[in-house]
Amino acid sequence: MKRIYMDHGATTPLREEVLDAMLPYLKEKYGNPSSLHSFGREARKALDEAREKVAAGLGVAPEEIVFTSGGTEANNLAIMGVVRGIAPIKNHIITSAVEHHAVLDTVKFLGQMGYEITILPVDEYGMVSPRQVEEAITDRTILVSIMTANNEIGTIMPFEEIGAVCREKGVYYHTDAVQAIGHIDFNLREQPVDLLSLSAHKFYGPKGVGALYVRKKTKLKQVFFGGGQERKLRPGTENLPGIVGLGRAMELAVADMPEKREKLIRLRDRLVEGLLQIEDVRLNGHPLQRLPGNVNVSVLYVEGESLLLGLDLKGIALSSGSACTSGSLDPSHVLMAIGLDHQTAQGSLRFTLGKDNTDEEIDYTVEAVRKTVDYLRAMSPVYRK
Amino acid sequence: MKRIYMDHGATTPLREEVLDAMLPYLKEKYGNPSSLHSFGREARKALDEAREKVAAGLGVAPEEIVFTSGGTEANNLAIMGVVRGIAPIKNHIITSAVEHHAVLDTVKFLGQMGYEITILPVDEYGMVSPRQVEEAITDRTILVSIMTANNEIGTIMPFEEIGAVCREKGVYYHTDAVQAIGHIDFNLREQPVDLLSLSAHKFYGPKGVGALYVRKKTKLKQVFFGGGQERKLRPGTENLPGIVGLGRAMELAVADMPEKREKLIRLRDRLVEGLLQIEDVRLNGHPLQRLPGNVNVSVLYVEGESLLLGLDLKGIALSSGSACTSGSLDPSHVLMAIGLDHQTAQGSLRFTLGKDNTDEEIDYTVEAVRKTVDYLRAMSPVYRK
Amino acid sequence: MYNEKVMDHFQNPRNVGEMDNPCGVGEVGNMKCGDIMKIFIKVENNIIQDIKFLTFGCGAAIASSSALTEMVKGKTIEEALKITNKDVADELGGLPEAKMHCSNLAADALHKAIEDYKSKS
Amino acid sequence: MYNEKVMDHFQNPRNVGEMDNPCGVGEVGNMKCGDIMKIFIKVENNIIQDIKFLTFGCGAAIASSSALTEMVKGKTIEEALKITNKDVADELGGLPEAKMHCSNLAADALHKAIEDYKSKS
Ligand SMILES: Cc1ncc(COP(=O)(O)O)c(C=O)c1O
Ligand SMILES: Cc1ncc(COP(=O)(O)O)c(C=O)c1O
Repeated sequence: MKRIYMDHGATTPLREEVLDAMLPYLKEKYGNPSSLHSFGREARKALDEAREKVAAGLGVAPEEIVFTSGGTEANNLAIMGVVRGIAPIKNHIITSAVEHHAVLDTVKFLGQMGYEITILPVDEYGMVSPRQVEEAITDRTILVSIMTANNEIGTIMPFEEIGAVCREKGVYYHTDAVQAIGHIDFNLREQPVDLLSLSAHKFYGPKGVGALYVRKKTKLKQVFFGGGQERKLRPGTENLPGIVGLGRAMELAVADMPEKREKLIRLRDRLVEGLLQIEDVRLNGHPLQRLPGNVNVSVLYVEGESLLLGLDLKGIALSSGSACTSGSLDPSHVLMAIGLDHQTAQGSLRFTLGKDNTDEEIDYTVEAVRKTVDYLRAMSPVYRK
Repeated sequence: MKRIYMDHGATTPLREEVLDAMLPYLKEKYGNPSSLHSFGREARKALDEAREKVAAGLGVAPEEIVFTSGGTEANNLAIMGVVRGIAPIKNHIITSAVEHHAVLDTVKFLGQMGYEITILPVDEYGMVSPRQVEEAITDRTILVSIMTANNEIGTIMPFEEIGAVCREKGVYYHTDAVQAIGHIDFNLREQPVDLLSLSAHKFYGPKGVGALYVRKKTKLKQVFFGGGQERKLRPGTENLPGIVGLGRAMELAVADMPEKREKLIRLRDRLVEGLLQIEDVRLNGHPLQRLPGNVNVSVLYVEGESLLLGLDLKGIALSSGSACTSGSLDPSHVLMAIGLDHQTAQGSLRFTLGKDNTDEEIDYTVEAVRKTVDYLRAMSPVYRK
Repeated sequence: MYNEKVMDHFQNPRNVGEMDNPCGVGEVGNMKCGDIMKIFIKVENNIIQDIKFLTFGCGAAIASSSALTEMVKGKTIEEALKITNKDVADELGGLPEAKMHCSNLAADALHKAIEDYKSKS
Repeated sequence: MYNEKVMDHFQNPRNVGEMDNPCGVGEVGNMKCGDIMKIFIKVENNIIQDIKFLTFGCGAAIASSSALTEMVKGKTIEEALKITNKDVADELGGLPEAKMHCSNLAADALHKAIEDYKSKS
C-alpha cells in the first residue's frame, strides 16, 4: 500500500541533500571539535560553518547561535537560562496557554519553585494579542515566552508586535519557532526577538539537534554543566553530524521558502475545502493567520484516535487531538484553550503537509476521511440521524 | 600523509556496522516514535529494540534506561535528578577531585545553591578508596558520584567496593562510565550501582547520544520539561538514528570486549615501554588499574601543546594536559589532583588507543615523540644539559 | 501498538448497530476518556440470543465492544454476568497499558443492559 | 587554529638556541600559562646584530619568539624598544583569541634583554 505522510508537524523526513552533507561526519571526519589536532580542526571548521548557516538563515551573527539537542532543550535553556541570569532581581514570567509543553511545563515548574507566572488565555483562534502581553508585564517581569506559530492548530502569533511591546517595556522576549522555520521569514536583526528556539527535524533536518538564538548581551546562564562547549552555555561533545545537518537544512529551508509556501498553501486550502464538505466538520485555528501546511479539524460525533487508526489503515499518517493518542487522559490543552468542549477536542485531526505531498494525495485523503467518518459515525451512539 | 588517530578518549570513529544500522532511520524510516500511525510504530519499535540492546549490555531491564543527548546530560540528569528527587530531606553530595567537569561542575553548582558538598581528594594514582567514601558519608548524604574510570589518566576506580559502601549506608551511587563502556564488564543486576552514565561516541557510536541507567525505584526527577518521552524523565523528540546507533554500538562493544581488551593492553604496554625509554618521561595514573587503551605521560622540560602540535605535524592525533589546549589558563585538574606541579602537568600527553591501531603505529609514534621531544627540548630554557 | 486481533475487531467489528425492540439496553460513558458505549441485548429462555453495540471511542474501545459481543452471544445471563473487563482484554490478547481504562467499559455496559433487562422482566 | 605563518615559525623557528657571550639576556616567565622565554642579544654600534631565543611554551609562544627575533635583527636599540607584543602578533598574521596571553611575552623578554645590555654598558 502506498503510504501518505501528512504529519510533518510531528517530524519530517531528512532531505537527501542534508544526509549527504552529514555523511562525511558520520564516516571519515569523526574528530571532536575540541581537539587541537587535524581531526579536531576539520570538525571545528564544520561546526563553525554550520553555525554560520543557521545564523544566516535567521539574519544574526554566528556567536548568537547555541546548538542544543532539540527544540525542547532550546526552550528549557531559554527560559531557565534567563531566569538564572536575572533572578532574583526580578521574578515574573509570562507565557500563553497554547505553548508547547516544553515551554508551558517549564514555566509551571518555575511557578512551583516560587516564581510568579502568568499564563495568558487565547482567543477562539488561539491568538495572544500584544495588548494582553502589555497588560501582563509588571516591573518584576523577566521574560515573555510566546510561540511564533502553534504546532497543533497552526495559528501564527503576532510575534513581532509582541516582541515590540517587550522591547519597549525592557523585558526579554523568547519565541518558540520550532514550527515556524521554513514557513515564516526571520530577520532577527530587525525583529524584536531576544531568544528563539528551533529544532532541525521539523524542517527536513535530523532529529536530536536544535538551536537557541541568544541575542548579544542577553543575560543567559547555562542550565547544565560540563566542558566549555558552546561558549559554556551548552556543554557536551557536539553532535557534529547533526549540527552539520541542521546547518544544511536551514540553508535549504530558507532558499525554498517562497516556492514551498505557495505550494503548501494551495494544498492546504484544497484539503480544507474538501474536508469541510463532510458534514459536521469544523476548522480549528485561525482561518488566515495560519501555517501554510497546517489543517486542524474537529469531526463531530467521532473520536480522534479511531479516526486516526482508520486512516492509518488506508495508508494516511496524521495526528489527532485525542486524549487516547498520548496515553494521557486529557485532550489537547490547545484545543481546550480555544474553547472546544471535551468531546469535540477528542474528535480532532491534525494534518501537517510537507513539500512532497501532492494534489492526488489530498483528494485521496479527503475521500478516505469521508469514508472513515461515515463508518465510525455509523457505530457512534452520539450520532443518530 | 598517513594519519594516526590516538585520541579515542576524545571521540571514536563511528563503526561501519553502526552507521549501517542507523541509515534506515536517516532515510525512509523517519517517523516520530510518539506517533500512532505506521511511520510512528516502526520508529517506536526501533526505539524499544535499541533500549533492549543497551539494557542487555549493562545487564539491566529496558525500563531502567533513559536516553539522553550524551554523557554530559546523563551526568547532569543523574546528579540534579536525584537531588530534585530527594532534597530537601537530605542535602549532601559526595564526589571526587578527578571527575569530568560534567560531574564536578554540577556538584560545585549545587554547592553554590546551598547544598553541602564533599570533593574527595585522590592518591598519586588518581584513586578514591572505599574507605574515604565511607568516612565522608553522613546521614544527610543523598548521593555519591565517583567515576568508573578516569578519562585523562585511565585509572580504574574500585567502583564496586565504593558502590557496596553506598548501598550499606543507604546512599545512592552514581558512576560516570563514559570512558569505561567497552573496556569494563558491567552486570548491574549484581553490581551495587544505582545510576550510570554513558556516551555512544566514546565506543564507536554516534555523537550526541548517551544514556543514563536508573535503577528501578530510584527517586529521580526530570530536570527539563516538555513532552512525555522517556517516561517523562527526558522529554524531547527522540534522536532515533542516534539511539539506534547507540544500541548497535553497545551490542558490538560488549561482544568485542575480550578480544579488544587484550589487543589494547598489548599496544598500550608497548607504547608505555617505548615512551619510558625517552629520558625524563613519567607515566601518570595507576600502573595496573588502568583502562586498556590509556597512556598518559609527563614529558619534563617541554610544554604539552607544542608537543601535540609537533606530533600533529607528523600525522599523530592525541591530547595533552596542557592549559593552552583548552584555552583555559589552568592545567588539567586531574593532573593537579594527583600532585603534579604546574609545569609537569603542562607537559603531559594522553594517548588513547583504539581497536584499529597497530604495532607499527605504536613504533612510529614512539619515534615521533622522541624526535619532537628532542627538538623542543633543544629550544627549551628549562632543559639544559 | 495494538495487536492483530484488536485491529481485526476494529476493522471488522462484530454485531455493530442498533437493535429494534431490545430486551435490555446498557449505556456507560467515561467522560474522562471520552468513550461512550451502548449495548443492546435480546434475551430468550435466560439466554442472550442477540447482542449489538454502538461505541464512540478509541480503537481499544471499539475492539473491546466487538469482542465482548462475540463472547456473550449464546451465553446465559448468569454466565454473561461473570464476564469482567479483564476477560475482554484477555480475549483480545491484551491491550496497551495506557488503554486499559478505555476498554474498561464493555463489560460494564453489558452488566447495565442485563440490569435493565431484569428490571423490566 | 594557527595560521600558516605561525605554523611555519613553529616548524622552522628562526634564531633558536643559546648565545655565547651575549651583550644582554632577558628572561620572562608567565607561570600562569607556564611559558618561559629567554632572549639573548648581541649589540654593536647600537644595533642588534644578533639575537637568539629559547622558549618553553605552546605553539603560539614559540612562533612569537621566532617572529620577534626576525623583526629585531638589524634594528637599533630604540627601534627595538618600540616593538610591542601586539606588533609580534600582527607580524604573525594574528593569533587565536585564547592565545594572546601566551604570546604576550616575546617583546617583554626583548625589553628585558635590552635593559640588561644597558645596565652592563
Ligand atoms: C512548538 C514546538 N515546540 C517545541 C517542540 C519540541 O521539539 P523537540 O521535540 O525537537 O524537542 C515541538 C515539537 O515537538 C513543537 O512543535
Ligand atoms: C569521563 C567523562 N564523562 C563525561 C564526558 C562527557 O561526555 P559527552 O561529551 O559525550 O557529553 C566525557 C567525555 O567528554 C568523559 O570522558
